[in-house]
Amino acid sequence: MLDVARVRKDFPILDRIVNGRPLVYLDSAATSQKPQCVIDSITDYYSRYNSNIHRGIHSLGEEATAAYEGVREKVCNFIKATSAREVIFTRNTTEAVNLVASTYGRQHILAGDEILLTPLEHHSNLIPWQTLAKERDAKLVYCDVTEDGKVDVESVKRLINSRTRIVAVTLTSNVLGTIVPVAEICTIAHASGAVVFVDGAQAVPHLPVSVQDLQCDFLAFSMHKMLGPTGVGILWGKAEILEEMPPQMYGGNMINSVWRDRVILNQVPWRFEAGTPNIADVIASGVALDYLQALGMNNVRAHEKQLSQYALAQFSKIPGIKLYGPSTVEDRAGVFSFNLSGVHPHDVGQIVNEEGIAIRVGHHCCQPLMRDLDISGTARASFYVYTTEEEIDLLIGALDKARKVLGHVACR
Amino acid sequence: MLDVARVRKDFPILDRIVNGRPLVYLDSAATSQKPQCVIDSITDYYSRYNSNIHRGIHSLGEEATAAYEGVREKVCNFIKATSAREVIFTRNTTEAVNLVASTYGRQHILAGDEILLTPLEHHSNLIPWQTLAKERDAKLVYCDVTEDGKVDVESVKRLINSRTRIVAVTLTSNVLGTIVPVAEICTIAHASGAVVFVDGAQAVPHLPVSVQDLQCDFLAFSMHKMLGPTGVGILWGKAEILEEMPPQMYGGNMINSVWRDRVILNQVPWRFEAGTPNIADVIASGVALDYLQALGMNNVRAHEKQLSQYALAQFSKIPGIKLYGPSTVEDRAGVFSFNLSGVHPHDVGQIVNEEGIAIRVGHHCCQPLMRDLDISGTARASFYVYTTEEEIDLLIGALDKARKVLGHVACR
Amino acid sequence: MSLADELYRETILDHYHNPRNQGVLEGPSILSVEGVNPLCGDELILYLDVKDGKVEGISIKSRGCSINTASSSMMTEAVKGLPVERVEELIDAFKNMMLKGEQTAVPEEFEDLEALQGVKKYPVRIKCALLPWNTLIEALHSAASGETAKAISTE
Amino acid sequence: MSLADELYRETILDHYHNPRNQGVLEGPSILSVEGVNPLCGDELILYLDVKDGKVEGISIKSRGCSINTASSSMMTEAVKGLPVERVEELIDAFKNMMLKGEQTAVPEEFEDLEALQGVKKYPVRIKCALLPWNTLIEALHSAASGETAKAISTE
Ligand SMILES: Cc1ncc(COP(=O)(O)O)c(C=O)c1O
Ligand SMILES: Cc1ncc(COP(=O)(O)O)c(C=O)c1O
Repeated sequence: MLDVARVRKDFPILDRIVNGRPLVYLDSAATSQKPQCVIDSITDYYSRYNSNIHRGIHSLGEEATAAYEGVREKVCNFIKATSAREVIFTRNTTEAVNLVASTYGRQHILAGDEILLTPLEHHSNLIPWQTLAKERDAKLVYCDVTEDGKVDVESVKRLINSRTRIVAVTLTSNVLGTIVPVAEICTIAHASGAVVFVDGAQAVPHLPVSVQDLQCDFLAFSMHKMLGPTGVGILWGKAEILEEMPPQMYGGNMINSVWRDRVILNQVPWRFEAGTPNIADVIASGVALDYLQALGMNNVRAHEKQLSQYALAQFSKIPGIKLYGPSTVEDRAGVFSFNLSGVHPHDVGQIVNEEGIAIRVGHHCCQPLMRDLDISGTARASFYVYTTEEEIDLLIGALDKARKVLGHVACR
Repeated sequence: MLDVARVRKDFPILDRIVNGRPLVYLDSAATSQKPQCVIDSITDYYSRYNSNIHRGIHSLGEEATAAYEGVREKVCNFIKATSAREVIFTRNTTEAVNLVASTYGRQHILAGDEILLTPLEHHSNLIPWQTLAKERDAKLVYCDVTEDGKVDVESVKRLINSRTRIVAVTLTSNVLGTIVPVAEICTIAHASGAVVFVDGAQAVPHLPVSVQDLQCDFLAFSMHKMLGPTGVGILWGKAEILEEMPPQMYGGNMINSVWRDRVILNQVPWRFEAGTPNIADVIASGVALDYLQALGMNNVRAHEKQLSQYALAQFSKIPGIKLYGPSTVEDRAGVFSFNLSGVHPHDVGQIVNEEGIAIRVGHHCCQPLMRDLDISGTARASFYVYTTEEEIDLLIGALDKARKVLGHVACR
Repeated sequence: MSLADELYRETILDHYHNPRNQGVLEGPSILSVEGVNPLCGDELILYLDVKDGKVEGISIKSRGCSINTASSSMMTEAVKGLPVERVEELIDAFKNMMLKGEQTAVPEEFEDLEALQGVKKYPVRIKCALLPWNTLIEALHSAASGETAKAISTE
Repeated sequence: MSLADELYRETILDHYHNPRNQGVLEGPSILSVEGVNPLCGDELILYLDVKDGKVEGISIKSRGCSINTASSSMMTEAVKGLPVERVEELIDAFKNMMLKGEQTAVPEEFEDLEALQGVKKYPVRIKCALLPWNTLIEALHSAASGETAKAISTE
């Protein structure tokens, strides 16, 4: 298990005072906090070997290039991929989805084809496919979810057919916490010849994820949600698919030879990284991966499972609370969406912030899911390696206050 | 004028020892070094108020959002734009060009239309247009350059016609140092109804640049070349043009409302910033802009002019050197490309690196220009606010060594 | 000062729990405009009936937060029956109060609106308070130009 | 050790200043393959004449750096006249020497190649040394499959 007290010492922001109280950060699903070693690696890079990469023959350039390319190896190991050449650096998960939709998608989706999504998808893993479907006159198909927010695999089986080209599915819902049985879905999809794009933004930071086990075709995630800096996303794709994909952007670094009127492109993965990349943050991302690997992803998962168990028990005691998503910790991650009767999530967020507690409120970039649930939004508390049961207690206390200030109890 | 000794104290990397010698960094055109205040602002962000932006109601989210959006104002002031809503954050210059080529370009370029470029363009301001032209069966037209590397404005006048839709032009060449008379070109282009996209990657860091004076339609540049972190580029565009442009990417933050099958987009500029942006580095970019503004861009330019004058004099003394680009400092920036007879640029770079001197060698992402000049590459020394005449002297000395090791002099 | 003193004043809670002019207006001359706050997803539909240069009827359908709901409720109460010109003045006065930090003198008869002054200290909530007002501006434009339904955002 | 001792050894400088087998080969059975190092822009064209399983002729046209030129020159000298199988062994041995850090025993008759060992200490230059060899691999493939001109990169 994690030694959370020791972990917390690595995160300087946890000393922050907000509205007179120590920060209680329960918004890790939006972005995680960063350990000192990640912050230090950025300082170190800019203070010691900052240089543009790939093109340099001088020592700084060589050091920066080696460090940058070394992170590809680390990502490769982290997700159990077979080759670092399958790892592409993007800005975030969103860019990774758009990259695939605008290249692979445009290559393979024709009129009448189908793209299968779950109703749980984040806007980032929805609008690019919606836009592609519109452009190509293809069809977006949504599978079903059960009452408690699990993906109905039977509906996936029923809906996938020979016209299904792409299945875009999240591995963990950022609203309901649901862990989706992606390996199973991959088997079904592959049997029909569809490829599977997995949005791992909420999964890779919190669970051991192996692309070999999943057998997916693409995996995307964001380093800023897993202790890394903002500005780095990862797109992993099977080499044989990437090899056939055109680039999404053109410019420096992604070419072999250029003439006034034509160009010969560079190989994978560099073909997909035009221009000067976010060098410092890619290198710092490697440090974040090392940190997580040292904690052990199994331990990270065990810690969050334990917190989830505790949270489920505590939340259920609050009068008038509506908790969304699976009620068994095996099926869910440490992301809890809820509503208090008679209190709008905005007001919940504002009132708990007064106590130094940071939660997120609103639609969480999942408006279609909100419409399905017939709500305008939720309040959401999300956990990570530095989260404690005491922090959950503090939230519960603050929710009580919110009910008192605004709820029907206080209603004259 | 700049107090260079004082400026140098702000750059921790200048204490670096390379191959036993103090680092002489003459590769600022590739990427600049960073002052302590920029590095510190990243540490400060992650240690005090790291949070996802826009969607948060908690204090960290509010602080991060205000800081991030505040940088739009700073960029707006820096380039004398009229509204911060015209400022879009990208990853780099390359992404900014691709954004415009794939949105505005696809909207406006039809078969038979023409795009005018200069032969000086960096691959990033060339391949996106080349690709667009291919896709649309449009024509790429190149204006002429003079013997000493200046853009022949008469040829621009001659070549622009009613079919010219876009003129894509660099403000400063990253190979020859040429400062291109963009204001004049804008007048010519606008008279024919063409819009002008300006690649400011090598200009905005080194000269006072005002979009009002230039009267251009788009301006792109990279913060990593102007004391800022890697991972942030700026695209500025006239509001009335941006308003009509579709987004290049879809996802979180860039929408108003989403349904399963349709979407209403957000306003400019957010429409163009899908997903979690590079928050920390955008904020640090604001600090870089403040630092440059405190130095005064007129002083930055004056310093580089003086260095260029010195460099022109010193370089000309080297036997067998071929120096490219304008020979008058008014027409050029502090970027010097050269070749030593009988010594390949690679070998030049390697040998001066042995003395701790960092220069760049190769085609500098300008292969068509290399082909025009009938060379495979050049060695390039480039200056910035921390560069001194002593460093130029050290380079000159090292070049002498390169000639001795490899040049025809040493040839048996 | 506590949050309850500054933000959640009694007047606001009253309008939140008992919003005035809620629901759908129907009729041939009635115009509906959708307002959206893209950041939090708050949406509302404003129904407006302008006749002879006067706001004859107005109502709002929404599931907003306390500030949004209270602001909607107060706004509909304030503008109902007013000539369009007066409404526009009131909108200006309210927006100035919220955005400029001015202690604008709100006309006496609309003193409820002053309770929203506290929102100024919570910048993220200002948008909640403004959404109905911005939607009303849009609705008045549409009314003037004879347009129909439309969606706007407050960003 | 100085750069001149490690990298710019006499053998290398000799091949750089007087490269063997430079220029264009022409003829009906001759195959040309372009090799590119995308990072520095070094390009070369390799001309290959394979007859009866033997490298009958080989030449390279390039404007490379000292390492690239010397490596090209040594390679052409080494493989000319060899059976394709032997060439392939030699390519393997050379690539192992450059990439694996092994002190591979290069066959005695090709001892010039050993001078390139120093390049290993300068990782960015390894690509310069490998470009002709990777291009040769490509050319042999093309020869085997009866293809014509092609461009490859060493990235
Ligand atoms: C003139 C010019 N344009 C564009 C670029 C591309 O900038 P970036 O790599 O930051 O996208 C560069 C720098 O490499 C440049 O010098
Ligand atoms: C499930 C899911 N997918 C995609 C994203 C988008 O990530 P980013 O904003 O880093 O692109 C997020 C995070 O907001 C998410 O939770």
